[in-house]
Amino acid sequence: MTNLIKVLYFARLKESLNYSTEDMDLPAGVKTIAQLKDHLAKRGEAWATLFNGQQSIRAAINHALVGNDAIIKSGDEVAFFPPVTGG
Amino acid sequence: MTNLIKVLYFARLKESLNYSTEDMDLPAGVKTIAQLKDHLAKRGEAWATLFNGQQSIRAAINHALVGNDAIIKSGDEVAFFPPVTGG
Amino acid sequence: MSVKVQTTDFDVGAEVAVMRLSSANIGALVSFVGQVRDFNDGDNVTSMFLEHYPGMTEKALSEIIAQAKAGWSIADATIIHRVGELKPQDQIVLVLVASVHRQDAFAACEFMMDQLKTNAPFWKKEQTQNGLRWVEAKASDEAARQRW
Amino acid sequence: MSVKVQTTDFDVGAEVAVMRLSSANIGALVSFVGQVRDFNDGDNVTSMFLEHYPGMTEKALSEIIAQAKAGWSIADATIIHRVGELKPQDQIVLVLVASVHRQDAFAACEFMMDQLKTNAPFWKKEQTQNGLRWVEAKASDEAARQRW
Repeated sequence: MTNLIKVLYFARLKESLNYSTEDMDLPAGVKTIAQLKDHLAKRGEAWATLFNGQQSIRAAINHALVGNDAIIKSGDEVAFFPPVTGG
Repeated sequence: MTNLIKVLYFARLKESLNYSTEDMDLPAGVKTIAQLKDHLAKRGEAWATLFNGQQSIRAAINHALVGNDAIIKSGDEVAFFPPVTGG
Repeated sequence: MSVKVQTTDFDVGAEVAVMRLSSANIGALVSFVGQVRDFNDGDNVTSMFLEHYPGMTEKALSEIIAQAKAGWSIADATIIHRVGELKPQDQIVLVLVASVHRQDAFAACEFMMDQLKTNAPFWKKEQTQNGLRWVEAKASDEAARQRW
Repeated sequence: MSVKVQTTDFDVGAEVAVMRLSSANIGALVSFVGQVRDFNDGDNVTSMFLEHYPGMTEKALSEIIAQAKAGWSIADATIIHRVGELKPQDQIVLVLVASVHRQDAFAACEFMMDQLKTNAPFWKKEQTQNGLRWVEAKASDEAARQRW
């Protein structure tokens, strides 16, 4: 059984990772935003810098801001970005 | 010695009195706004209705809002009007 | 800083553009536009006449701007108030404030409107289906002025 | 109620006119216009790029309007936010609120700006004399949001 999700990166995350969007098969044991951050942090140094214990990285699921405990479901669009600066 | 002043009336005062402006030689004993109101109240019924103990009539001297105790000097422009309703 | 009392209409967009482009340090512009309503105190209003006290009006509006400058950090402010005959949905007043930061612009603009309601010599006479009547000053406007 | 995210400029006067003339019961319109400043955190800014999250942005702005409607008595509200490349003195955002009474219009407009600063997915990258840099979120904006 696959758990396909889409992951988006914005602003300085996108620049640091040189990555704006990817389709991902959610690994076994990754159920929450916190767990997905831990998973991404293992991809390499740039990823570790951004996702290791980085409380300041915000997350959204399906266009709604969520916290680290939010559950990711198959088909979700997950986004990571820095604190926003609109207006 | 004369004490010439100009007196202006606005809005419903102007309508009730059928009077918008007059030059007046300030009578002896009339030094303040309160005393001028008492003096005007003696001119007839329409005047008495407006100026007898009418706290709601506002006054200005030389374009500045003033209270009943304000002193009137020769050459002053005195104005009487209802509470304002701008904006 | 500018004060205008006029019978003619005004253009909010043009006023905002002039003030905005006067300085690259302005980050925030807050405007208030008042419109004549077709309904007041339970009656339909078909037209309104705005009387004022020429000379004192301009002085009172300038004083309101001076108070706003004393109370908040603002870069510029404009008041335009129309007088004479107005119809429902005519614009009646514009208060426009520019500042480096938005909080000052919002507070100063609202302060100026509250002052304008109670401290500037304007009087409104309405034509309603029940005839002509002078608009009475509102206690709520006096209360709004006193909170500053 | 309307939300627009666009690269093109907007016309405050036209937006005010459309909203104002939509109802004769509207007495008060409050607008906020944000302008790109030429100076930020001690550096000259020569241009700025505004990135956003298409789809989420529109949803977040609509949610801000819904919260304003729930909190105050407002007749209408519009948010226009520009994205892409902007220069100093370009208009960046318009928040426009119409209400029967002015207090609701002022409060709702300021509330919406505070929400917009902290709850909508925009990010700014500035070109300064010292190079490109991402603008950091401000603690003062978070504090402004939390007072409501």
